[in-house]
Amino acid sequence: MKSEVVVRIAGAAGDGIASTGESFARIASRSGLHIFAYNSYQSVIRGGSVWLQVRAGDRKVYSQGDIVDFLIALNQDEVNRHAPLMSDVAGILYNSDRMKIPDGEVKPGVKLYPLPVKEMTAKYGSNPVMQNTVALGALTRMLDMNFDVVISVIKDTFGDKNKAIVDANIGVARGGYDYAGSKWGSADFKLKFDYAKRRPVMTGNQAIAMGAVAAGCKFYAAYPMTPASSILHWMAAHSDKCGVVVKQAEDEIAVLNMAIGAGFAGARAMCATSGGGFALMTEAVGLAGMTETPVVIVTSQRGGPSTGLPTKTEQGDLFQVFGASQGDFPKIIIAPSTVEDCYYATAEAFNLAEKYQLPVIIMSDLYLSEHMETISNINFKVAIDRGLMANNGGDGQQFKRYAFTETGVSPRSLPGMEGMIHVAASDEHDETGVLISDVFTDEELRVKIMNKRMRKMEFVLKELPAPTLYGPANADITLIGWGSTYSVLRETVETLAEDDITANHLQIRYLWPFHGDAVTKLLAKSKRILDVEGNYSGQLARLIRMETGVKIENKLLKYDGEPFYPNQVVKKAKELVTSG
Amino acid sequence: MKSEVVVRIAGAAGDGIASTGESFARIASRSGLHIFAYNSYQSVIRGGSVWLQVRAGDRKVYSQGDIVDFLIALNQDEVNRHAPLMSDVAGILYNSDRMKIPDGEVKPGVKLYPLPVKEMTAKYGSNPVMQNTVALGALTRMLDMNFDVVISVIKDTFGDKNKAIVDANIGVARGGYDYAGSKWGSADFKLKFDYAKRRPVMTGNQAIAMGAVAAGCKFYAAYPMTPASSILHWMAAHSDKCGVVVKQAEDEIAVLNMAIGAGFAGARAMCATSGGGFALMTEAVGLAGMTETPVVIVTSQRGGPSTGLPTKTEQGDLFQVFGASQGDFPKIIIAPSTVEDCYYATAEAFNLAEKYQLPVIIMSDLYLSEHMETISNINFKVAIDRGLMANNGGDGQQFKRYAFTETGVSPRSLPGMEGMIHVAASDEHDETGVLISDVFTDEELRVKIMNKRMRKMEFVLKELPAPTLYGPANADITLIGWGSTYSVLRETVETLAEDDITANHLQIRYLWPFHGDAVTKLLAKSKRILDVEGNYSGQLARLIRMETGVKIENKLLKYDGEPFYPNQVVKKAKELVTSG
Amino acid sequence: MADLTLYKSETKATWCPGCGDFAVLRGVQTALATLEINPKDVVVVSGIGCSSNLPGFIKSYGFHGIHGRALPVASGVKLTNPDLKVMVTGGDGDGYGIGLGHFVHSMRRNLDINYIVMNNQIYGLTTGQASPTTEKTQRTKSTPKGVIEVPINPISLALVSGATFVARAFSGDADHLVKMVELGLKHKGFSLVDVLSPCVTYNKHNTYQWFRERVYKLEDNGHNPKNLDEAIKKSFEWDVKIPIGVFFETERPTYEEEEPGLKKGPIVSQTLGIDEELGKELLRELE
Amino acid sequence: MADLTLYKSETKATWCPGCGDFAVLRGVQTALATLEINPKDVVVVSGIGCSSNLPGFIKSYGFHGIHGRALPVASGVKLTNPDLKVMVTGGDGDGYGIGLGHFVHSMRRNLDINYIVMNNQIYGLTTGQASPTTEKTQRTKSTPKGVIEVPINPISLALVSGATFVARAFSGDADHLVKMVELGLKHKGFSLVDVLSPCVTYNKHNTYQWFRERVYKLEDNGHNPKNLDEAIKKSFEWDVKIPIGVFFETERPTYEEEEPGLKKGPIVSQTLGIDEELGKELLRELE
Ligand SMILES: Cc1ncc(C[n+]2csc(CCOP(=O)(O)OP(=O)(O)O)c2C)c(N)n1
Ligand SMILES: Cc1ncc(C[n+]2csc(CCOP(=O)(O)OP(=O)(O)O)c2C)c(N)n1
Ligand code: SF4
Ligand code: SF4
Ligand SMILES: [Mg+2]
Ligand SMILES: [Mg+2]
Repeated sequence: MKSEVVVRIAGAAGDGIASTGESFARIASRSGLHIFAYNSYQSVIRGGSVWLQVRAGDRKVYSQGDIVDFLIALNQDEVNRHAPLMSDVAGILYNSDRMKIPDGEVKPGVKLYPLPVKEMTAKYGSNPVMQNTVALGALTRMLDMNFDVVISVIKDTFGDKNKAIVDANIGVARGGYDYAGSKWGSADFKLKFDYAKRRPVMTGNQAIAMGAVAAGCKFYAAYPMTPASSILHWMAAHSDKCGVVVKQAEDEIAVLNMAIGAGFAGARAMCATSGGGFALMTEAVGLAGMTETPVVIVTSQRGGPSTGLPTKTEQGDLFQVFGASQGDFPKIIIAPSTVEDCYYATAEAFNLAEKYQLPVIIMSDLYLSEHMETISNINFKVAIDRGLMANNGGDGQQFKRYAFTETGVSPRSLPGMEGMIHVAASDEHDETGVLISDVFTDEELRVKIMNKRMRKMEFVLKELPAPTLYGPANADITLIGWGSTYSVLRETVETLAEDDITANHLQIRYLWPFHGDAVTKLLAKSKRILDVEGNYSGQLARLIRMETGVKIENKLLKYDGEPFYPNQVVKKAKELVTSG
Repeated sequence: MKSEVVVRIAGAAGDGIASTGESFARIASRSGLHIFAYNSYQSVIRGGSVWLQVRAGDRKVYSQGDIVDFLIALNQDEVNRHAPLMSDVAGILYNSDRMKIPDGEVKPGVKLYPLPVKEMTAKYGSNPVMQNTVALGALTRMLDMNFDVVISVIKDTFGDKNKAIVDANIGVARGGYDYAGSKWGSADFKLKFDYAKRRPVMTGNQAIAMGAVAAGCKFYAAYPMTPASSILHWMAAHSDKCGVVVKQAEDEIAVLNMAIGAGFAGARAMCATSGGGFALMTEAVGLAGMTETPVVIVTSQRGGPSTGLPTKTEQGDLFQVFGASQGDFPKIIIAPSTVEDCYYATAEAFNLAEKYQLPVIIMSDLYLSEHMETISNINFKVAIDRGLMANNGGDGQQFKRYAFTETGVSPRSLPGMEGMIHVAASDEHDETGVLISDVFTDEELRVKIMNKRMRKMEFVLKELPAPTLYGPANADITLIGWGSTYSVLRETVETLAEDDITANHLQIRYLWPFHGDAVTKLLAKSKRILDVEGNYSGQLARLIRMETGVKIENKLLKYDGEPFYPNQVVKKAKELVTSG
Repeated sequence: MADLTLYKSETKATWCPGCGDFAVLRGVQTALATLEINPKDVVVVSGIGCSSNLPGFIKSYGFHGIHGRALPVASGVKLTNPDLKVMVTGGDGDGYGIGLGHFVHSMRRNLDINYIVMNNQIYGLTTGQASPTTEKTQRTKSTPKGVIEVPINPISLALVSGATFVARAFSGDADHLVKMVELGLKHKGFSLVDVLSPCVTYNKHNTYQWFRERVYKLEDNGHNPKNLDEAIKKSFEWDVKIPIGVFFETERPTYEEEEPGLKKGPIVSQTLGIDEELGKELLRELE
Repeated sequence: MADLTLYKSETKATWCPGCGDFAVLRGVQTALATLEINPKDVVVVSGIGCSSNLPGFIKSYGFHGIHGRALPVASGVKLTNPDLKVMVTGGDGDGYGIGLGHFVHSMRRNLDINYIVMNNQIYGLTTGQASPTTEKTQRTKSTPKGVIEVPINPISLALVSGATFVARAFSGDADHLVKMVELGLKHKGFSLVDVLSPCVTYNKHNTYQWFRERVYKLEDNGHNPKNLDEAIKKSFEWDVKIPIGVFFETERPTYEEEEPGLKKGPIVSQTLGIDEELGKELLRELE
């Protein structure tokens, strides 16, 4: 009997798929299970083809899973689309009043669970989304889940205000629950429930938002853009509670310039966008670098190029971020790898930004930003290091905002502080901030101030931990990835181990500055290397070669909009190992 | 006796340095000399410290030269600034009414040429810029230039309309000419004049503009930005004559989007900017890639980061251009190396853009865009290849604007054409242009269309000639560079040869796609490699390592705002060769 | 009138049932048919948003570009081939938010472009954040405590920015909408038709019903569309009574009429390159 | 009045002799001194242009950012620390050209920011191309055959966009200029002072002399700055007579007064992070 379950709900946009999926995820998490859920949707508000897949188990689950155990199909199209694809499936739940599953459409072994929805919902007024709740009730019964938990989730979803709606939903779910009990009983699953453990179910974006406020983010600006918008929604909803100024600006150019203004004035400031919005921000990224203004920028990648696949995942923006803005200037790029890491990486980003007075860019992607995961370990007391602040204007001379120092970091002052007046300028300037570009560009001074700024990067690199290998050092194969592929690579290592193939995993978390020496050493010992990336050209592999010279011959590249599935990586890794 | 001369004119912005320098350059070129002139100025309209250096010789001259033979100092500041720096200088010309050169300020051997300007200009009304003309007259005399040529340049500069001004200038120049003749006579130079050869004196930007119109550019959009603005000025001045629509838009975002609209509608379209403006364009670069719209974008680099050194040269934007816009899409990046190459590379860019239906980016820099050079070889009949045009809508079905083809290039149709209606979309789309992002993102189709677009790059790479070495194959040292450093590297090869050091020169003209295999092979044979770049981090060296794995240990990097001088490169190369 | 089906695309519109944009699509198709403009001579340009999907749903050439940049693309098209009928169709976020600079600059330019904004006072495609025309105090996903800015007034902006035709329509009044689009298309110069086009999914405040209770027609009200001062005054009306119809129309040379580069005709049909003589002349300037 | 030298920077202004911007610099310094605002509490933000160099020439905190983006930077500063006096000083190209979107959106927002535009109707720093306020038919480096667009009218734009204080000054009338800046600084909410500030190097048309023949003071003319309709009408005057003075002033809550995130005071002085209790509450929402 299986100790984890994978459920897919498929329908059209507007059918309530996200909320039904989220309810199931919460029911599972409140029952002590770990979950991982992924929503595959389209760039359309109503209609189209959408599905959400939740995997739940009593151990940590690393992805939405390969094999669907239960399909809840909400319309005939989705029955037609998904049913033939399936195998090894426990069953399909569907509204038998509205849909038919023709003979021969499903593979042998797939069980059908027709639900007479109309009959079961009649007394509650039969609105269309009730079919979802019926199916949810039926499913929880077959998985032997506790109906009290179902009730609690329904209550929290609809709130106190709407007693009638709450009652109707509970009634309908109960109907499904009882119907399944009487018709089909328990399915072949043995999930270990633990009702004392209630893990929060979080998306990467929620983790980023929370990590930000935990680290003292006080200013958040954004312009709506999938898949970054939910950070804005969370921030706006919690603005007063958390004391954060949240500004939806007129465009992404204003967004980053506002955040830079806020950073200059002393706020921990963040903004977020996706590739197209980041493109508009690039000019100001250099402004932050030049004026040495701390700021945190999140860019959550989606399918490109251009508008591309706005609701699909991809990791195609590495060089856009690396190359952002003209000239050389210090910057840090971090790619968090899990929902939990989104939280901590964001908090860390604020410390780095202020300690080194530079822009820190966090690269996420749709998959990482939007998928839901249960989280075990959130510590709200994150370290806060605001970096060097000047506490007096020095010798009564003009304040040296950009004083030459060993580390390149110069003590800051904030507007309002006495005796430390200065102008931060995007033109090249001397230690006091006075332009050298307008009257006489002293060549030596220019070199000195460039070196001062760039020197910061040496110290950043020293501070950032070098990447390490997960898994045995002399494994048969080394899997390399960045960002959201972490989970699937970690799962692959474990799956391969079951087949006696040893694999290790190198995750590049800090894309810039790059630990070239450390990575060179690690890779020198690898027997075989497989680069796994969600883009066409192998962007990380390029970066690695640029910084280490190592050419990675084997790449598993995916750019069809969907995330990697564990079996895709496992298969490719096995091929490589067995082929020599 | 020297067969070439280097003249530096130094003063403040507003002193008429550029026009005096240009006059001297024209006098020299109309006397059959080759010239190369560089203007070092500041980001201020009046005042500040500015100088322009012209080198003229009877053989091709590759740079402004290391050693100044004549300094024309226009104010006391510049006397003080430049005089002590100089050595091996034939002399300093200055207005002795307004400036003094204190004893001990100039090194032994430097001759002083005080000019009593007031006296000489009194009868023409003594306006301040007349001192320049006096000095120009004196200088041409000492170089044994023909005064008729001086007259012709003055006439062409001030035009027919202004007889009084023309006469005054000729009179004043004559004064200087005669005064020098009587006081100092000829200096120690033997320039070979040939009055039958009049080479045009051109800047890189003029060459780009002319190359564009020669190739059929019919639409030019821009937003003013140093050092790209002079393309706009040339285009605007010649708009009616050349039949080009020239649009100064509200910002660089509009600029590129307009050019894309023009390209879509069937014009050969170009735009130009510098780093900060290019940053704003990046989003639309991807738009051109995705919609497969031909467009040519010029970006002329200047000192960064951010506003940086807006009137100084740098090669710091390589990765901004390489990484421009989210996602993977086809694009070509060309870095022309000389003024002449600016002309041909631009013409070539239009053919590539239309043949492969993609954005072509030309990377110049302030030095290349703005320095003046005599040009020998301009052919107005450049090849024009407009690429594949559809000539009918096919089978009466929806027109397949993005038809799958072997080369990835699909025949285009233009608005107004019968039977070939289509929509170009920035969202992912199928062969007909219909979105696949909104209702159902067919994963296989997405991969197919991505592959189709990217496939074009294979054919581009095949078409572009691989780089070759200039100089002996088994030289002591290989010099590598891109863009404007071409000239100084070429000169270095020759200078080293005089000292029996063999050097060769690898110029990377096509930055993308990159001829990785060819370059790997070439570099494998190099004894020593020196990367010469005008930026802090060695951006070309990074690109080379990314595409070849070769790590270039020796770099000569310059980021002080000024261009390389031949002796800097020679010195570094010698050091390397002699140190082993 | 041409056959309406000539303007029907193979692709079905994907808007939510009830979305105001259906009426705009039909309005544009009907107006084009009425004026018998050949679909091959029409280019419909848009940015990104629900409304900006319109070019995909109409049979004509189209360019579906990036968010907020439709007007510059359209300007490039028009300047290349002034014989084309160039329309821009998009949303309030696209045009009055991120694209506001282009909007105002396009109007002072007066290219002969017809700009139709499906103003639903919300960001639809990104699932319901405040737009620049969302009313003060309205709660949205990005303003859960209510908007604290006053909205952009596109009509007043257009009137002071040099637009030569300024009108408003309402998706709930299809015939009037067609008339407005038709007048805009017939107008020589930049024309704005701001269409109140309800988003039934994310804007629960500015509904069909809400508008029906408020809209009235300027033409029923004796408004003189030649009078700019009057038009500006009218443009401030909202809330209690909302005027639709032509606020203002005037004549001014179009940009393309005055552009020196077009003196020899559409650049799209000129021969490329420069002849020897011109080439020599250009070089002579530099000697 | 505070000592004027308190506002003098160590750096000498680098404008061309005779540039209108000198008067603006002195005007700002004098107004600040008159109002006795401590230089340490002033932040002057700018973009790029000759005029945008102003922050370097005044003794106060300053942020000299990128071309056209001064208003967003200033908004970030103000929202972080509303106790600061935030001014923006820049050019017509910077603010009405590339920055136009931010200009209009900032006005509807009504942050308490004082925006002073040195409007010389030309791009000065880039050596004389047409700006959005260059007059039609004027020849410039980028328009050798004359501009073919009608100029932006910043006053009318401001009036219809929700600016709560709109004035115009002239560099040739220093006392009046000081008064306008002072009134702008005293005004609570967004204030625009558009200063006719001749570029003696590149704009040979709109010279001191040209303006002197045309400007007159609204206050001498019985203009009522509470009347929006009148103000708009006045804003269209140009060429023959050019009004300077306060066109319009009104009161409206500022953005920062209504911003929920500022209810606990300036964010710059709040303690960072979240306490255990709030943390738990935030997590509970997700269980
Ligand atoms: C540069 C950029 N920023 C953000 C987005 C995300 N985006 C897509 S549509 C849209 C808003 C659409 O609103 P509107 O123009 O009013 O159109 P509607 O959907 O309401 O019709 C946004 C912000 C984007 N595509 N590009
Ligand atoms: C993104 C970008 N584009 C272009 C420029 C070049 N640029 C610098 S100043 C300027 C125009 C300045 O005009 P204005 O704002 O009117 O100021 P003025 O010099 O007239 O005072 C331009 C276009 C730039 N710095 N950044
Ligand atoms: S979300 Fe709103 S604007 Fe978009 S299609 Fe639906 S109803 Fe129309
Ligand atoms: S160029 Fe014009 S605006 Fe710039 S400093 Fe000189 S006079 Fe002033
Ligand atoms: Mg909208
Ligand atoms: Mg100006």
